[in-house]
Amino acid sequence: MICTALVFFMHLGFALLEIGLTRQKNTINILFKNIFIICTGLLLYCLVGFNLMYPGFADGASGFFGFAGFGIEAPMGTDGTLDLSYNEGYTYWTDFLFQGMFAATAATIVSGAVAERMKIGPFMIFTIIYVGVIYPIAGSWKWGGGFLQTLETPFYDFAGSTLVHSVGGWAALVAVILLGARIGKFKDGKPQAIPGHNIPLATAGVLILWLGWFGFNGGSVLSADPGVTSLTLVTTCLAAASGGVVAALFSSVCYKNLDLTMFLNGILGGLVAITAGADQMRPFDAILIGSIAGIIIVFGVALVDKLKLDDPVGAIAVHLVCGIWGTLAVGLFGALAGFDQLISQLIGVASYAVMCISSTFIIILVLKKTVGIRVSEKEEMEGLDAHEHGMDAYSDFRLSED
Amino acid sequence: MICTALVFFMHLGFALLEIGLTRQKNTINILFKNIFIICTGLLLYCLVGFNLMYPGFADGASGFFGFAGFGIEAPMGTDGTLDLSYNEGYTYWTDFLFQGMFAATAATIVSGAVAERMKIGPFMIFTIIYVGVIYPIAGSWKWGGGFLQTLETPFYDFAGSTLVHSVGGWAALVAVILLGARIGKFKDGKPQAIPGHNIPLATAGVLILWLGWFGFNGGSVLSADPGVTSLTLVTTCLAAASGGVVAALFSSVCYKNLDLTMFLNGILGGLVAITAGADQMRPFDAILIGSIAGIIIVFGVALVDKLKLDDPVGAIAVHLVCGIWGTLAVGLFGALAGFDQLISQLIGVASYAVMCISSTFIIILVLKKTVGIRVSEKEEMEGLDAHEHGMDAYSDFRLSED
Amino acid sequence: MICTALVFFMHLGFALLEIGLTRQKNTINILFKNIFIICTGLLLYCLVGFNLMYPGFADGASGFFGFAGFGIEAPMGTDGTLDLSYNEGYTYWTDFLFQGMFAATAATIVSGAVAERMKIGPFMIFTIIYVGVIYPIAGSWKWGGGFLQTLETPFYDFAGSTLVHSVGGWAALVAVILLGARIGKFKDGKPQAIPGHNIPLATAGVLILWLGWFGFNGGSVLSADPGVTSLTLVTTCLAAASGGVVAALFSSVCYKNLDLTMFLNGILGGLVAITAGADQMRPFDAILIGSIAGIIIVFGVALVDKLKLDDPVGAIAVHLVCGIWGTLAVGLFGALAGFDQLISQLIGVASYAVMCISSTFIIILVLKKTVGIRVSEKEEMEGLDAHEHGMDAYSDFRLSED
Amino acid sequence: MKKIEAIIRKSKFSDVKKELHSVGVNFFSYWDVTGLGNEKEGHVYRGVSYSTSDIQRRYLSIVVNDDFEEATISAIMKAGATGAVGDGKIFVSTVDEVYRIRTGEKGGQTLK
Amino acid sequence: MKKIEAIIRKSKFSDVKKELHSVGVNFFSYWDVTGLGNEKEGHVYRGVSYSTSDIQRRYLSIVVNDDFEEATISAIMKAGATGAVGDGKIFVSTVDEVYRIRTGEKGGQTLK
Amino acid sequence: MKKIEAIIRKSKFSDVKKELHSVGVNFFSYWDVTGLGNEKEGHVYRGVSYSTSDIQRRYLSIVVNDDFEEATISAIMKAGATGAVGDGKIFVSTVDEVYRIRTGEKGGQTLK
Ligand SMILES: Nc1ncnc2c1ncn2[C@@H]1O[C@H](COP(=O)(O)OP(=O)(O)O)[C@@H](O)[C@H]1O
Ligand SMILES: Nc1ncnc2c1ncn2[C@@H]1O[C@H](COP(=O)(O)OP(=O)(O)O)[C@@H](O)[C@H]1O
Ligand SMILES: Nc1ncnc2c1ncn2[C@@H]1O[C@H](COP(=O)(O)OP(=O)(O)O)[C@@H](O)[C@H]1O
Repeated sequence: MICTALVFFMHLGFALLEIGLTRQKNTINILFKNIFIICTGLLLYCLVGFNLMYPGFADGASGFFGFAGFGIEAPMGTDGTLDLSYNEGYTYWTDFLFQGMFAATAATIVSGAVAERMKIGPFMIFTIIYVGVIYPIAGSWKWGGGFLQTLETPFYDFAGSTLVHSVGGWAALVAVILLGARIGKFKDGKPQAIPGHNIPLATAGVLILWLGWFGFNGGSVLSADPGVTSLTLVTTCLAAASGGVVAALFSSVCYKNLDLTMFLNGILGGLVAITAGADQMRPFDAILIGSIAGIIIVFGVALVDKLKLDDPVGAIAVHLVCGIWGTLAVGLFGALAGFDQLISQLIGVASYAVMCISSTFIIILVLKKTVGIRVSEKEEMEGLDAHEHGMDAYSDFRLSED
Repeated sequence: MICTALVFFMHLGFALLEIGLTRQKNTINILFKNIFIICTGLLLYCLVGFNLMYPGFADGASGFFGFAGFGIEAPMGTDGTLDLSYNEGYTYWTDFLFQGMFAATAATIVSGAVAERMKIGPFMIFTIIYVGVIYPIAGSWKWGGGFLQTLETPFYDFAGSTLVHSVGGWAALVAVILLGARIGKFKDGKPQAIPGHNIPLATAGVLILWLGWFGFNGGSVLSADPGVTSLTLVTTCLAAASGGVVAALFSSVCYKNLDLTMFLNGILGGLVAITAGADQMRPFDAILIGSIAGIIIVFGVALVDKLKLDDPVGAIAVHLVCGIWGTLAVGLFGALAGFDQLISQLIGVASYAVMCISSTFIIILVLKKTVGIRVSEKEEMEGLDAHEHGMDAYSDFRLSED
Repeated sequence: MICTALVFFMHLGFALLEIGLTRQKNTINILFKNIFIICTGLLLYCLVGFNLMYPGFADGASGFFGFAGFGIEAPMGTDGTLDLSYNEGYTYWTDFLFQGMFAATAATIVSGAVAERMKIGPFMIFTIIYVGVIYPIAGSWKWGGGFLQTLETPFYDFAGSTLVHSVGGWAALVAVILLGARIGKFKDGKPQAIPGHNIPLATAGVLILWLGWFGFNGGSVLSADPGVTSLTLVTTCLAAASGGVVAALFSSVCYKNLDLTMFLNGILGGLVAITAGADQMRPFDAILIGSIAGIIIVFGVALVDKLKLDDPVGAIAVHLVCGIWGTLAVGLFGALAGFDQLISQLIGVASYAVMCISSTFIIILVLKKTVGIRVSEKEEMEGLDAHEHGMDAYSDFRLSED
Repeated sequence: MKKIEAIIRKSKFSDVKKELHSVGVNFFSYWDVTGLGNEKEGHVYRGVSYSTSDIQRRYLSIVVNDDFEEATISAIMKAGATGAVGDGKIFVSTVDEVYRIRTGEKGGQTLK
Repeated sequence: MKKIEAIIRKSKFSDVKKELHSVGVNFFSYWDVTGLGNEKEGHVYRGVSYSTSDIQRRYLSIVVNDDFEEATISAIMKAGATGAVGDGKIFVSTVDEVYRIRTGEKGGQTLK
Repeated sequence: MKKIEAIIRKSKFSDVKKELHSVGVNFFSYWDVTGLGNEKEGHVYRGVSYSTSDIQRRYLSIVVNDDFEEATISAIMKAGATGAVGDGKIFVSTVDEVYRIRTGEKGGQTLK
């Protein structure tokens, strides 16, 4: 219950981080998108997603496509019942809310990556489809008892390194490719810096996210056993701390400055990476996983730039790359480590890659061809706030951005 | 206990929302008022309020005025006892703190509505009287076992749509009428826009409030039964989400722009509306109640403008109108729906209206006639921060407000 | 568990408070330091501190120096074991995390006091030594069962008025003395005002800290008995509220303006003061302790100025002076009051004073003589952000600071 | 053509703007500056009281044809004055040429 | 020496800067101002729609030697124009003397 | 009367202010601008290192009587110089008339 509240709070963290790392002129737009995601995410998940994700698979289906028929009729059950004791300790309703918050998280990740240049209408449509249909189907493969769960060595993803973060990360990657870079991000083929406008809010966002992760990982111990839960929190915190410190040190070695945004991304990278196996690791493993995530972040951000992809908040490096790393790490460290497990993890990662890339590609391409996904150059230069919202985020302040 | 913490946190939400939607030059003033409210609210509630609100009514009183004698002597009991097991699970002390936070909330609502033009001294006096005396008396009618509780079909207000939000909302309405509009709000009889200066903080405020509502509604399940609690949270979240989405869509249809502040107000409207019956509704009812609240907000804000009332943060539309709607909704939807219940709800709403309007009117009128309630024109133009506090909120920033 | 999350959240509160009360040009630097402290604090505490602090003292040591041997070998145990049921209800791991957060708090206090002029490298070294070695040793004297615990009338410090806040406060005092004032703070021997750049964030920080204190004090009821816990929260809140109100009133009498920053410091002072005896006080005692703390703050801030010490955020007045006051108050008010207790409290305060002052003095002096602890004048004038980080905190805003 | 630069109180800005409109001056640019002058403002921060003559003011830059000069100046003086120290100054200087970026025209007609 | 003050659209700034560099004008200062002119911007805030002619613009102050005057002006006009109302103005006035603080030199060579 | 506009380093502002006071110049206005010039600042943001010549500077606008011109300029040059590239410039131009809004007086005596 509390964990649900914390996971809800993560959305504030995401919102602050995203606006902090982008420019002032698109602030309202980003906030609007984030709020929209939370609200529609919850509503959609209530109406369709929850039943799509936990279909039961009791009817001897393949655990892969068999869920198709459930989506539409089951919601009636959700709404029709007031059964308050679904299972012991952890109620049906809590679970619903908790999962609904997760669903919204996947869309938020995309929101950060496409910030400052995507039209809000198409983004809203994308969100609706992705949160309402794709995420629950993908989720059901594992958490709904689908085929990944029924592998011989079941794929293991404790709280969603792959199911939540990679699912968001793949979509972010595809969206960024289809959308193109912001004007001015690459000049003569070289990446330029477009500094974020409010680093204190970004920092607050990251600390709020870290707090939220207490709920994200802590709450995913469905049994709510205090022993496991507290171990989980320890591994979570240690991975975050080591991810941050390593990323900061590593980037200060590479670039000769103490870059706070790398520190922040490193923390998030550590958090994402530990998510897959938070309950399976010993503290020392957690530090190792976090540290490697910290290094990955520094390389990842540079790599994304080198590939001429424009990801203002570092979503791809943090959620996708560290998400994959975390998932694989379950096969390398901790209680489950082993070759079979590693293969299962690889199968899981690959399945989600195929699913998410293809579905996002189709949705965004259709949107691109029909309504268009990118704002006009004029709108982009003058800011989305002025054009799509007719409002300023900081109307009493004098501004100086380029 | 945790819920108390969350309700406490709501005050940060209110503070951020209020400063976000007002102008930079009054920021310190608003923050000061809000902090003052929390602190004195707690102290007052400790000294007088708690005993005034839960007087027992055991002595065969009418449940209406019979509490008068209690106020002064009972506090000694509060302070004198260290009885730690008042009742099981939910201790006396937790309850006190929880209720104290509620009391402060009512005053905070007023604070937002009178922002940017009310003198801080008189406002502090008003707060003291309202939180210390009026709110507890009003509260005792229902939660203290007063006459509304002993109606044949008892008036139902789960967590305070009426007891907290309308009580604040009525006071806000009266104060706004007696105070008049800010200079420049109405030009030639037409409402002008006075944009808020920091929308990111306002957004953070709303998300924090939403988080706080987990505690507000969740904590009001005094039994702390996990089943009911989690259902309550689900209805709360769904109402908020639908309120927000509907308000945003509806206002974008009316005004052709995606107004983030309407989205935010819609979320709050949905939250206020569901508060009265959060534990009695099914998810679908919650969505309906929230959606209607979303529409009410858009109309309500326009109506307040049309009536030439100046409510910078939308407190009247959100807390008063949606509070009333939510209270009545208990008689229309959910487990208690029925004609008798609707009548009881109407009686409740009306009783509070009479009580709050008249008491606020008297207090504010007396203040107006004696010390004056409005700052001078010069102070208002130059900002309350400079005059009442001699400080700037953002001293390193260059400003551009009118 | 939840309390750990809240205590973690306090670090956001500290970070926001510190940046809010300092100048814009050092924002990134302060955020970097704070994030660094949390991360390394956790890691260090994991690697050495925890075992240094809870050494067992079983081997008939003096409870004073006997811990020396433990530091290095015990960590292996920490990492090597996955024993999940260390003791009932309250697990080993939760405890570790909770204490790790506390450790970081002590360093954060110093960070605020030395803000805007200390080199980040030496500060990082200081943090590592202080959090990794000094704090745990000091902590073990009382919480690790050391000599202060085995006094006839054991020294009492419920949640760390002395163990956390004074330990940080003494270090802050010494660091401030060795470091000297910021350029421009004292002109012709008279203190000048250097206003903070973002008061809304500072206010948010204080409310977040208050929220965190729910966890700090609430979580220190290791038994987690709901009765004691809720009383603790009541005393905590009342002390904070009265501290704030009294500081605000008192400073408005002294200086004829309503100074929000004094209100904020007063709240913190009240919180620090009640921390030592939160579970031993009746509500009325708490109000008294808080009120006196409020007065102390106003004098304390003025005194620090008069001594030509430059403490931008008021850390010395808040954490050191109120920490001492709170510790002594345990001997004056509440269930433990008594002459013997007061003596024990005095012994405790004095022991920590000696320990912290001497150790900090040595560390900082060595740093000063070797690498230097202060940034160059040019760097200080132009801001640490530009020089140590090469980044602006608010790159889209036009600034006007001196 | 003349450039009229006025430094006024921020709180008088909307009055000045209204007055300027009423004499037909609809085009100008403004920004906020910090001014040092005779006026002092008292502040207290954390118990340190200080007074500063660095006060935020609004800077108006108005380029007008010569025949508008007088009207503009008197409008500002009328609406911007409070009588207390710190009302600000007006500086008049000569502008050699004016261009309208949109059309490339130059000279006095661009100011209408 | 001439002082060229240009008030342009913020969204055109980087184009103008590039164009100025290409004609050899590498030194100038700029800041943001609010401009009142013919252009109006529509806004809606909480259901109140309003239109304002107070629009944020960028103010460029460029001091050049006389022989650069023409090139500078035409560069700004070329890169700053969109053809829509609100493109801004250029004001040219005379500067009597220029000093370089670093060296104490004065005159035209300080502008190179 | 002369208008002296100086573009200086922000970090030198308080020195310059003190120096100006000491030569009797107590009235002026200032604001922050971004300057392009010879100086470059290196930055790194998220692994992208870039150098920009857009540096924040302080813009002082001082209107003085002719007999103060020299003293003002040399005060700024004395206190504002560091010797490194980027110390800034001083521009001097002629002001036709000055008015004090409070009293309506005009001419040189308003500058005292
Ligand atoms: N010589 C000057 N050069 C530039 N700005 C000036 C000058 N004199 C005054 N100002 C501006 O005018 C403002 C008001 O001037 P002040 O001397 O305080 O009041 P008054 O003009 O009523 O005597 C100052 O804050 C400053 O911004
Ligand atoms: N006379 C003037 N003095 C100062 N600034 C002016 C003047 N005329 C126009 N401006 C500035 O130029 C901007 C554009 O002018 P506007 O009249 O809207 O467009 P256009 O020049 O295309 O007709 C205005 O917002 C204002 O900042
Ligand atoms: N011609 C000019 N017009 C306007 N501002 C200028 C001009 N030349 C220089 N500046 C301002 O002066 C600042 C310092 O100039 P720069 O060339 O970097 O140093 P220096 O004067 O020491 O050679 C620049 O950042 C810019 O703000």
